[in-house]
This record gives sequence, C-alpha cells and structure tokens, in this order.
Amino acid sequence: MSPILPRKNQNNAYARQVEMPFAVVQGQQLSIFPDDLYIPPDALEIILEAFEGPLDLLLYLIRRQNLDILDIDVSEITRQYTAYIGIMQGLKLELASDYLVMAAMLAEIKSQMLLPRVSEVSEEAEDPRAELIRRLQEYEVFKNAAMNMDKLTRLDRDVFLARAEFSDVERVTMRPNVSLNDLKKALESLDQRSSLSQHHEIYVEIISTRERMADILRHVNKQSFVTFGSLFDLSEGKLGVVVTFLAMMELMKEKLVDIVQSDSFAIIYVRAQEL
Amino acid sequence: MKSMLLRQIIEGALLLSPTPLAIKDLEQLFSDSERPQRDQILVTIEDIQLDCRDRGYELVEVASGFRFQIREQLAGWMHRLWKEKPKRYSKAMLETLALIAYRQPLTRGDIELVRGVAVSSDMIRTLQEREWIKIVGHRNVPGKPALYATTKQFLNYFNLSDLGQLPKLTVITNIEADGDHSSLGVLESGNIEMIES
Amino acid sequence: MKSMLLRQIIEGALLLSPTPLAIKDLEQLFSDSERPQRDQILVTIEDIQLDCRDRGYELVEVASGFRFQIREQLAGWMHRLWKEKPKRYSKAMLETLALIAYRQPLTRGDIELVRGVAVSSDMIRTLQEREWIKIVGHRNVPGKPALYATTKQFLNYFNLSDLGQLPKLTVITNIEADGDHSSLGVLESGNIEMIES
Repeated sequence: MSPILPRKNQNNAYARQVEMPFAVVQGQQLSIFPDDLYIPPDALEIILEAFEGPLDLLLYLIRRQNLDILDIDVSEITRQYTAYIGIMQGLKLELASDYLVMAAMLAEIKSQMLLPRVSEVSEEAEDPRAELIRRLQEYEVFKNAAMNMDKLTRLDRDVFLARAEFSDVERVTMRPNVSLNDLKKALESLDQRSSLSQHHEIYVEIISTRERMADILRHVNKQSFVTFGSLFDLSEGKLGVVVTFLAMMELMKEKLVDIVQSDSFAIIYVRAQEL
Repeated sequence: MKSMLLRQIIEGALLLSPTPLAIKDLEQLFSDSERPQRDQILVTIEDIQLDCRDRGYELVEVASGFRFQIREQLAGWMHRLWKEKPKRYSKAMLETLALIAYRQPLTRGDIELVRGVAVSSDMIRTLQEREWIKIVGHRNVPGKPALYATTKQFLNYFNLSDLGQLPKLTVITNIEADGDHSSLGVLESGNIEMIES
Repeated sequence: MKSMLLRQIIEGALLLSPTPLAIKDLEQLFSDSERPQRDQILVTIEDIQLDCRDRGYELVEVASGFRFQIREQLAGWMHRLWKEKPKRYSKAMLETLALIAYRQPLTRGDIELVRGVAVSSDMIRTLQEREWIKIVGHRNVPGKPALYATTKQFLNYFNLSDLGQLPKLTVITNIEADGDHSSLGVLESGNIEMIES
C-alpha cells in the first residue's frame, strides 16, 4: 500500500523549488510563517482576491504544475493548499469558511487514500478523489464560460444604440403613473427587507453550520484539546447552541474531530484529527 | 484616415450622442495624429446628408450643431410608437423615489446603503428628467456627494401641499428572537441544506 | 403603401425606439388599412441591412427584436464621446451569470455547489435589477428555493438573439505529459502574475 505516487516527479520537484518559495518544506507544520521571507503586506490579500474560492485556488495549484486533473496527487496538493491557508491565517486575513471546508475535504480524501485497499477491483470505483475531480472539472468549465462571456459583444462597451430624436417639437413621452400608495408600499417593503437582511446577516454570521464547523476547526487546531463545553457560546441562545451541536456532529461524521470522554458524565474533550 | 472610416465615425458619433454635435465636438473624436481637417469633416457631413435624402431620417444643423432626426412627414406613424402603454416603473425605481421622498435630503450612497444595491445613473436621470427630484446641495464629506430632494413638481403630481401629507409608514416591528418562526425561514433557505447533504 | 415610405417608417421607428422592436411592434405602426404583410416588413428590413453595409451603424436582430446599433469596430472612437466608463463585472458575477445562462433554471444553492463559495444576495439582486435574470419558479423541495433564468434583456445586452448563440462550453482537455503549455494560457491572464509577485 502506498499513496498514489506522483507520476511527474520531476515536475513536482521543480514546482517545489521554484514556484512555491514560501511553502514550508519538510511536510511538517505548514502554518508557520518563516520570518526571513519577505512578502509584501498586500500580496496575499491580492492573491486571495484573485481567487473566486477554494476550487479556483485548487485549480490554480494543479494547473500551475501542469498536472492532470484526473490524476492529481492529493497529498502534494493538500500540502500546498494548506500552506496557502496557513499563511493567510497567519497574516490574520479573514478567510471565508469555504476555504477551510475544502481543506477539511482534502484532508479526508488524503486519509482515505492512505487506507489499505481491500481489493484491487474496488479501487477503480472508489477512488476517493472522484468527487473532487468532478467538481474541479465542472468548475473549470464555468470559469471558462465566464471568461468567454466577458468577451461577448456588449452593449455600451462594444456596440452602442444608434438613436435619433423626432423632429417634432412637442414630443409626448408617455410616462408611467405612480400613486402615493406605490411609494408608501415601496418604502415599507424596503424597510422590511433591510430589517430582514440585517437579521439574515446576523444569522449567516452566527448560525451558518458550515461557518461554525470552520470556527470549531480553527479552535481545535490551535489548542488540540478543548473541552466540549467551551465550544458553545450560550449568549447565542438556543439557535446558536443547536447549530454548534450540528456542526460538531458533522465534523465527527467527516472524521475531522475526535470526541473523547473518559467516563460517563466526565468532561468531554474535543480534539482535531491529524490533517 | 480613409474617407469611408471617417464617415463611419461621424455617423456613429451623431447617432450615439443624445445632443447635437458641433464641428469642434466631432474633432474631439480623433486623436491628434488622425484628426481630419475641418473642411474634410464638412464635406463628409454633406456626403451623409446627400445619402439620407430618401431615408426616414435626415442629418440637420441646429443651433448647437448637427444631429440626426426622424423626418417630420413620418409624425403620424411615429406617434403610434409613443402611444404604446408606458412601462411601469421598476421596483428599484419606486424604492429610490420613496427613499428620497421620505428621508430627504440624501445622497446616492445613502440610498445604496439601504437598498444594498448600486443605484444606476439611469434611474437618477429619469427621476431628474421628470423633475421629481433635484440636487439641493452637497454633503461636506470627501467627494462632496450630491444631496437629492423632491421638488414642487413632485408635490403637484401627487397632489400634496407639503411633504407632511405623505402617507404614514406602517411601523414594522422587529422580529423577536424567541419563538418567532418567521426568522427561521431565513435559515432554511440558506444553511440547513448543507447539513443534510 | 409605397415601398419607399414603408421603409422610411420602419427606419424612423427603429431609430426612435429606445428598445428593440419586434415584427409585431412594427406592424402596430400602421393602421389596419395600410398594414403591410409580414413578409413585406421582413424584405424591407433586409433592404435596410444591405444599405447599411458601409455605414457606421447596422441593423441587427437581438432577442426582443431589431435595433440599429453602432458598429463594434468604431467602439474606440465612440468611447471618446461616451463619458461613462463601461462597467466591469467581477469574476464572481460573471461566473454566476454564466451558470444561470447555461444551466437555467437553477437555484442559488445549485450555483454555490458548482462555485464552491457562497453567492451573495446582493449579487443576485444586482443581476435581477439589471433585468438579466428573473425568478421563473420554485423548486419543490423544502424551503422552495427560487429558480433563476436569464431574460431577453440579458440576450439583448450581450447582442444575442437566443441562448443557442452563447459560446459553446469548453472543457479544457487535460494537459498532456509532454508539457503542452497552451492550456495554461487561460490561467496566465488571470492569476499567475499575482501569485509570483
């Protein structure tokens, strides 16, 4: 049993030496940011803005090395990906939770690839990378479609309306009628929407399970052992507790955290699984 | 520059511009190196005029310059085009107008802040053209953004003697945290699916 | 009706109308007694198109009908006149729009699934206000998420007469072992420089 060996060893070596100068080598703690390496303060922010999301970043990492999407070396890509994430977190850049979820997914695939295969036959069908590959391919199709769409002939950029006025002096333009009630309703629905969207924003901040998963991961990564209770913030109310709980269940299901309890009713500890 | 291209550029510019273009405006279309002589521009304009003689439009000179306009003889048919039912204003337009009416004076930025979406220049222009809103000043912050307010014409149109007569807004009570299920609706749309996937 | 007059009326209406005119809109220009056959209108349109071939403008068909527009080759000169800078759309916006265009109808969740990131409400609302997308229904699953599709205005704006004219989706073939760099060209334009800086 061995992890999938990179077929293009030379390419990878080249990539490591030249194209990833600031990734920490030795395959160890990747979130450590070397002090002697100068990166312009805004550079990483620019990098982050240049990517449309985790799939975009991954695609870039793969394409940069001339790698075949169908045959990606998950452990190498995971290493580079987490290096980016680590550096970005190290610089305290606000990182969308989607990036962390992807890191978790990569870690999961990596661990599955390390597992011994039960039989040669099932290997083909159960390549743990299959879903990721499918998503990357699909995303790439639309990334290209978006670029092509930007090139389409566009009104007020490439072509303009040709218009002429009517010579008749008294041109009657029919203008829509508006009633006072229309105005009143417009503002009321706007106020309602903005109050809803304020709530909405709060809920997205506090209640998004996906984001909460990322929060928990961030927490347990740093301290490796935390008490179960410390992950809940009671000030968030019932809803907050429920979402935290759901997030934790989800993390367990995805084998991203271990939850240990030495005895009944003893303190429960949460620990990050090795990435 | 080839005379055909010169002519196309002038035709295009005259059809694009909402206001008549004077010779000096037409000169501005060209970079210094390619700018034609004034005479050349005039000859081109005559050419275009000649070619339009059987068309539904003509190139005429008015006080401020040249413009294409639709022939007067076509007035009868053109009026049928205008008689089409006026489109209704979009929700965005009504919201913008309502905000200006109730919260004036305010800037475009203020409107964008509440609406969460950029306010298009077209929208502001339409309201200004209708003389329902006007600029009443500039806020004393960087960029000096224009402050918009409603006009007398606005009051006249809605048959109001002053803004105090605008209908009272129904106050929307804030959704309470405990036990109001409507706020959970927001959750369902976005987040819960992820858990189930 | 004489064909010259018919042609002038159609030319005039198309230049006067701020929106494209479909054949049935053109038919409405005429009284019942003088209304030409549909075929006659189409022949006239072809005539006009032919006559414009050397002009700075052309008569094109987009989703909601026919319109006169200034030729693309003249854009450089027209921008000197057109004060407003053309809007640039973010990659996020274009990706979202591309997904809706090619996969319609689909929900916000569908878009997020492919893009791997959350789609902001503001972006959806901006696309709706531009009238490029609209809600065409709701998927019959919990939460009844809205299904989005593109509009005729979207096609008009991008100079298309129907969705079939959208560029074909390209799957980038995987790079061959022998180091084919051509497919990297796509990436270079966007990201590579930034990373290496």
